[in-house]
Amino acid sequence: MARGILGAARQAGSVLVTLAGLLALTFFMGRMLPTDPVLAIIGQQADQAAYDMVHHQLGLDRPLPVQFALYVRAMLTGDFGDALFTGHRVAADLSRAFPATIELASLAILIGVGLGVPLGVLAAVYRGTLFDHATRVIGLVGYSSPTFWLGLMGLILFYSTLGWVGGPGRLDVGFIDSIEPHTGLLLVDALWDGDPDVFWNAVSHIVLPASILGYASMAYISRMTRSFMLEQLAQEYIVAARIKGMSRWAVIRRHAFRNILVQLVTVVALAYAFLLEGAVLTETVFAWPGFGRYLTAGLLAGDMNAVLACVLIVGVIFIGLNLLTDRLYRVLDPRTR
Amino acid sequence: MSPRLPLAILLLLLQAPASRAATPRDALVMAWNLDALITLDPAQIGEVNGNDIILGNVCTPLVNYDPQDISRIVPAAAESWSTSADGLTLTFKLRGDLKFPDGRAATAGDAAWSMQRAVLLGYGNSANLTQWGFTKDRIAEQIRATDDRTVVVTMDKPYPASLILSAAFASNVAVILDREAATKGAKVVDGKSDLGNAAFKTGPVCVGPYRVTRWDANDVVVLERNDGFFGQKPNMRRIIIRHVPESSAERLLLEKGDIDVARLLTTDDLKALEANKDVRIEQTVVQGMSYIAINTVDPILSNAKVREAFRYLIDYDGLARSILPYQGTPRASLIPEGAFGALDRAAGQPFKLDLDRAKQLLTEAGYPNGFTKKLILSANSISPNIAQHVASNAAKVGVTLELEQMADANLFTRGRNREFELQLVAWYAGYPDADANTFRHAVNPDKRPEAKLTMYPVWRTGWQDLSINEQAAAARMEPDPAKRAAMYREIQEFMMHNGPFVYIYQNIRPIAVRSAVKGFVISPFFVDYGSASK
Amino acid sequence: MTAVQPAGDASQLVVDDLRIRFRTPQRVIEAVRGVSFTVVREKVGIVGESGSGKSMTGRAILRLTPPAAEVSAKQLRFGRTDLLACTERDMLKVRGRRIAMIMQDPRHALDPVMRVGLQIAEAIPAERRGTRAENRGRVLAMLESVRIQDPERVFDLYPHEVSGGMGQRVMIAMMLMPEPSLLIADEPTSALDVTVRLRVLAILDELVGQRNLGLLFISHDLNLVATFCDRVLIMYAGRIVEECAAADLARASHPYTRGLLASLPRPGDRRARLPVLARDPAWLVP
Amino acid sequence: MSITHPAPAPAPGLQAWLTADVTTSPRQASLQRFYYGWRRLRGNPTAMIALGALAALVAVAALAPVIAPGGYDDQDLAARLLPPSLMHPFGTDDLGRDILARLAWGARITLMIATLVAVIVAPVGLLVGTTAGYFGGWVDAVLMRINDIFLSFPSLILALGFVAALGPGIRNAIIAIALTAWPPIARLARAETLTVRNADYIAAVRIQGGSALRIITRHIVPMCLPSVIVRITLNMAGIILTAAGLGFLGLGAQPPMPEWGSMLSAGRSHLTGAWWLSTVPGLAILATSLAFNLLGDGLRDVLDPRSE
Repeated sequence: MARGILGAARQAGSVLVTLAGLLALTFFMGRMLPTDPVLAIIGQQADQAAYDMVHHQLGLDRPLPVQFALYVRAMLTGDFGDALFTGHRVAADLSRAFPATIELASLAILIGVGLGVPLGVLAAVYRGTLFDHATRVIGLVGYSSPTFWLGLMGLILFYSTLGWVGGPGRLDVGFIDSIEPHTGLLLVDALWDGDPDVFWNAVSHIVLPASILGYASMAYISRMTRSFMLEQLAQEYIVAARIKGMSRWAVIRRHAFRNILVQLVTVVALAYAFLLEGAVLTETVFAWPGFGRYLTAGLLAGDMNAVLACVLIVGVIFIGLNLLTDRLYRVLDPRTR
Repeated sequence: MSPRLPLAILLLLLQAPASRAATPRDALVMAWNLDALITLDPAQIGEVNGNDIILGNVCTPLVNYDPQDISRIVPAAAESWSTSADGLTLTFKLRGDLKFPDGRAATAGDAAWSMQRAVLLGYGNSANLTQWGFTKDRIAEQIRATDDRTVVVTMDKPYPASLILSAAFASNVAVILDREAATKGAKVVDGKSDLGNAAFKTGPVCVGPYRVTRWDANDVVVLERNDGFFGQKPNMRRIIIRHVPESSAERLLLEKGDIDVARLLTTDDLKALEANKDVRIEQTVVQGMSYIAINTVDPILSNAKVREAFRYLIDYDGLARSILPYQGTPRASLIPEGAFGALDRAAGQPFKLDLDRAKQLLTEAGYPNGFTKKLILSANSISPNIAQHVASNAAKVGVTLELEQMADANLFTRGRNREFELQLVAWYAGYPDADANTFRHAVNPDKRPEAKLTMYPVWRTGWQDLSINEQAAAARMEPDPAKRAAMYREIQEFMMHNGPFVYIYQNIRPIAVRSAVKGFVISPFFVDYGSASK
Repeated sequence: MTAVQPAGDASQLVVDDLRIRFRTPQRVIEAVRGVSFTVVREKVGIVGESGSGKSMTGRAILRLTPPAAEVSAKQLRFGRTDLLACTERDMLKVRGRRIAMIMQDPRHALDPVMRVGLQIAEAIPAERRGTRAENRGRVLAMLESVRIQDPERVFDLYPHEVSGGMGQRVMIAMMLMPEPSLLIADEPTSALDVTVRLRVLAILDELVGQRNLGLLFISHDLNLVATFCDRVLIMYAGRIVEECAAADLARASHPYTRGLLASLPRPGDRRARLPVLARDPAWLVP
Repeated sequence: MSITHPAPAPAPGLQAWLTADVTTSPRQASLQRFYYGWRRLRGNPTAMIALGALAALVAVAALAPVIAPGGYDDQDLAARLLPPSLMHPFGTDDLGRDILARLAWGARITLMIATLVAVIVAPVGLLVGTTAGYFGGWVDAVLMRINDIFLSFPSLILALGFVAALGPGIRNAIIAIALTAWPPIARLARAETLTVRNADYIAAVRIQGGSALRIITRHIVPMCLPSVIVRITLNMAGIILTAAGLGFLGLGAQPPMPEWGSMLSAGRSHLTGAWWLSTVPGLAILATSLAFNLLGDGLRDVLDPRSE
């Protein structure tokens, strides 16, 4: 899978083709949607005249390929158009929704890596021991549990019952409008403005969804780390290093780990991409005003402008991640230089 | 930022987390599902959220319903009105102290223009005017300002004043928008001005107690108080409406005191909240009917006996006890309770679960072994439960109902395009008068598909009865209230057994409020945010 | 802990009745069944076909057999140190500093993502480590001593950038860095192509001589061992079937050895076909 | 503990035949591989537990009519939201239906989705993958580019899109999930094909004038099959979760069908009041996908060269 998705976009060229294809796919799929965006605008009491007017304004009366061409042209000029289902400019919506998701996903990936990698390494080193089985099961549970369900349970336990964390949403309403959106990442903005109350409040809200998402990716990362590590530990150079007189852990740290880093980068990048998927459901549960929920809502409302913009962004993220991993590859593995 | 950052972090580490205190004292915090909200332009609003936020809170209409008795019309932006002897001219006298948020005076010119604008834009609720004979090409003469405080309305028929006042001039189309701001922000789409629609979508400039200062899609709407407002000064400086699409989540927030008002709660969450002394629950019977629309173009469903059978498949009492509490009251008539001319509760709901009767009707209709039909419905609120309930009863008489839930947008599309066999939907009457639903649910001017009278739910079902059309037209013009009421009674009786709609319940709007919030005025057509205080 | 033994040469390796066993769910595999020999500052060769357990023996001495292996012996001693009794920590003092091992294939035995110079430097025992520059100097010196021209350049190469021969020399340098007194060479040349073999062997021979090290030379190549070592142990199926001085190899008595010798092609004499080794199950019984 | 003891003598009969060091027929050889694999799998407790759990699931699904004679839509408005009791071990839902009953019938749906998706995906993936791998060149380029388009998007979102377009319902959900599940299989098949396409025996067949179709179907596909099967087992959990996710968003199985995801989502509105509504199906989903994952993990270890 890792190789699959990342291999997908080795060179920016093929990635762009992929992206174009993705857009086309989404566009025509979207036009198949049994939902009529016009109604969203005019309301269901409107008469046919009003309907036809808007239908024309949206250019929906033109042939599909033309619509697509027009859309792409507009997009290249940086114009995503209006999101019919929110009444806002798509760009405006995304500039809010996207940071929300990035913040969530980034924190989640931090948790995932911070726990996943060490656990994976230990599991490999103590292969077959109780510890190994324990981590494997813990990981697999995270791998196997529906994030949306974990979210609900988490809310009940930690918010409603114990009151340890903040509720749904990114902030308590009391704090709405209380800080400048410099970056859209609340935690960063709070630091920027040096406002501890907002910061801690944001933390209390993000910690639960982030942990739940992080758990899932931790599961994935630890599993991959384990098998990479096993592969390396079976290598001759490990023995050689031991013969030199290095201690076991020194060898793991200096040699085995250095060697899995390369593959690990790929896995982490991939895990990050998957977080976007997890976000769709988690954001619904936590009323998180993010990208996943935006995309879902747009999809259900048949709002192509919104959906296509999201697709484009996901695509761009993939390109970004791929190019990034390629770079890191070069840095980390001399053989690829 | 960089030099301050370490310092900031240090600061943060020293500081203890701020306790999640209760909501701000001078703000009313409301949680609601804002998914449907797509515009705040009063001329465009076609759904509940926008209507609730704008009407009376951001934009004060010329006249208003009396919160205590919605059949009475009281002055609002207009301090008085008069009807000419021939009943063709209606004259509004506006207040002298109408101000826009920035303090500039609002005139009758703005008012007239706002109403013309609604008609010219032609969005759904322009019907509030067009159905009374106001048209795009003549609107300029039909509604005009004669001086800064007088709006003169000329009608083509002498409609009963009470009727047209509540139907047209207490609604979102009869508000006072800032013409100047609109024309400044106007966008020109293929040579045609949008009359500021694009600009007002995210917040109209309007005469009213509050103004919209922020609307983040699917996140939050924030209203700020207009201190120049003519009416009594609202207690709350800010109104914060947060998008929380989960009943359970809203309940948690309410119980924790993170919000003051919860607007989206399920029956069972509300039931649970009854026990909570920090919370009170306000139930308002609104003018919305939930029903199964039957597409009579379908050969089987065109049979009145078949449609009648469906009415006996609904366990009105059972629902009333289990699923409907806080959400609705059983009602089988097309006119909601509380509207002028509505049947009383008993007469309005004569049916009860009777499988044998249903079976018999089906047999008479020639379908002793039943049939299979698809019922489409919204995935939201209690629709799925209602649908499953009906389906399980139908199964008992051999009728298989395949359910398909979908997003509302999708559901409406299918309806307008007649792409359904059975459809579970709701319809909100524009004004508390039998006339409202009669003209959408009974009167079908032209049932041909190509007529595309898509705004008539009855057209969507392909059902038509010319005599009903005449009766309705006559009732509309009938000056004598008693006679009028009688005519509507007939119509209701007839529709109840022959119409294409199986009405199930009249909607209740349940609002859970923290006890700390006092004097919150909630009426079927108007939730007065400003009336709340802490 | 380190078991104390009666005095003897501090670099004398004593292997007595060494046995290595693998348990799989299916059966118990006996890789080495009672091997005994000693090495003292001399070049001892172990010859045997693949799977005869010779490499395992080498690794057992360093206590680096795979976890699945069960190692046991009447005695496994290096100088005063009872290797079997050693804890992992004790072994850190033995590995490298006293016993090192040159592995078969430099391409696998060197960390692919680390500059070879640094890998050699890593082998410098902690107490002898100096500044970066000093360590680098030591490594460069060592590289020179294994006959590498411009060590400066090689220092900064990655394993995939060095040829097999040079790789093996790097390996030798790496293993000599901690200055062991016994060197185990496990098929040190079989991965190299013929042209470079001799050079590497020459270097190895010279260094062992200079530093007066003990060498345990593990190989499948009877000729090579015969020419290179003082003493030869012939291993078959986990057992030493014959032991003799390299010089006397021609007079070896054991049929297996004879077989091996017989199957060596000799320049000059022609024959129709090489005789196939006849194996006798009786050999397995001591 | 250093005394030699002889290897345990292999038991006679089948055991012996299965463990014989020297195999006499390819069939025996492959059976042996399978047998040893099985023995190793048996050595993995978690995998065995998982296998048991799945067996139990199948049993429950098969016995649904016995467990719940009333079917899954046996409403009783008078008995809504009853907490777990002897009468209703898992309580009742908001239409008074026994949750255990719905769970049991729901097991059928879950299994059906999983198997159907697998049945659709395997051939498609194999066909595309092997074709691309065998022909290479522009065929490969085109097919893999399409593959990428599908791969370069989170599968749930993609499935969401397809279902939204095709309309909700279990049939469309299955199609949508299948549409998002074939690309990884295709990639795998392609990779496998590349390794064998230049093998001598393939060349031999080609020389004998075997058609491409014949070569692919008779010689390449069989090579890829085992790994594909394992891969699909590994994907089962993912498939089940995606299905549940769709159900959760109301796009999967339609009411009154007791699909676990939709049960869970229906229970959402009673979370605080009637926890069992969403907790029970949630646990069921968790248990099932966990079982598949543990089994898949075990299988991977068995087939993993590193595992000895």
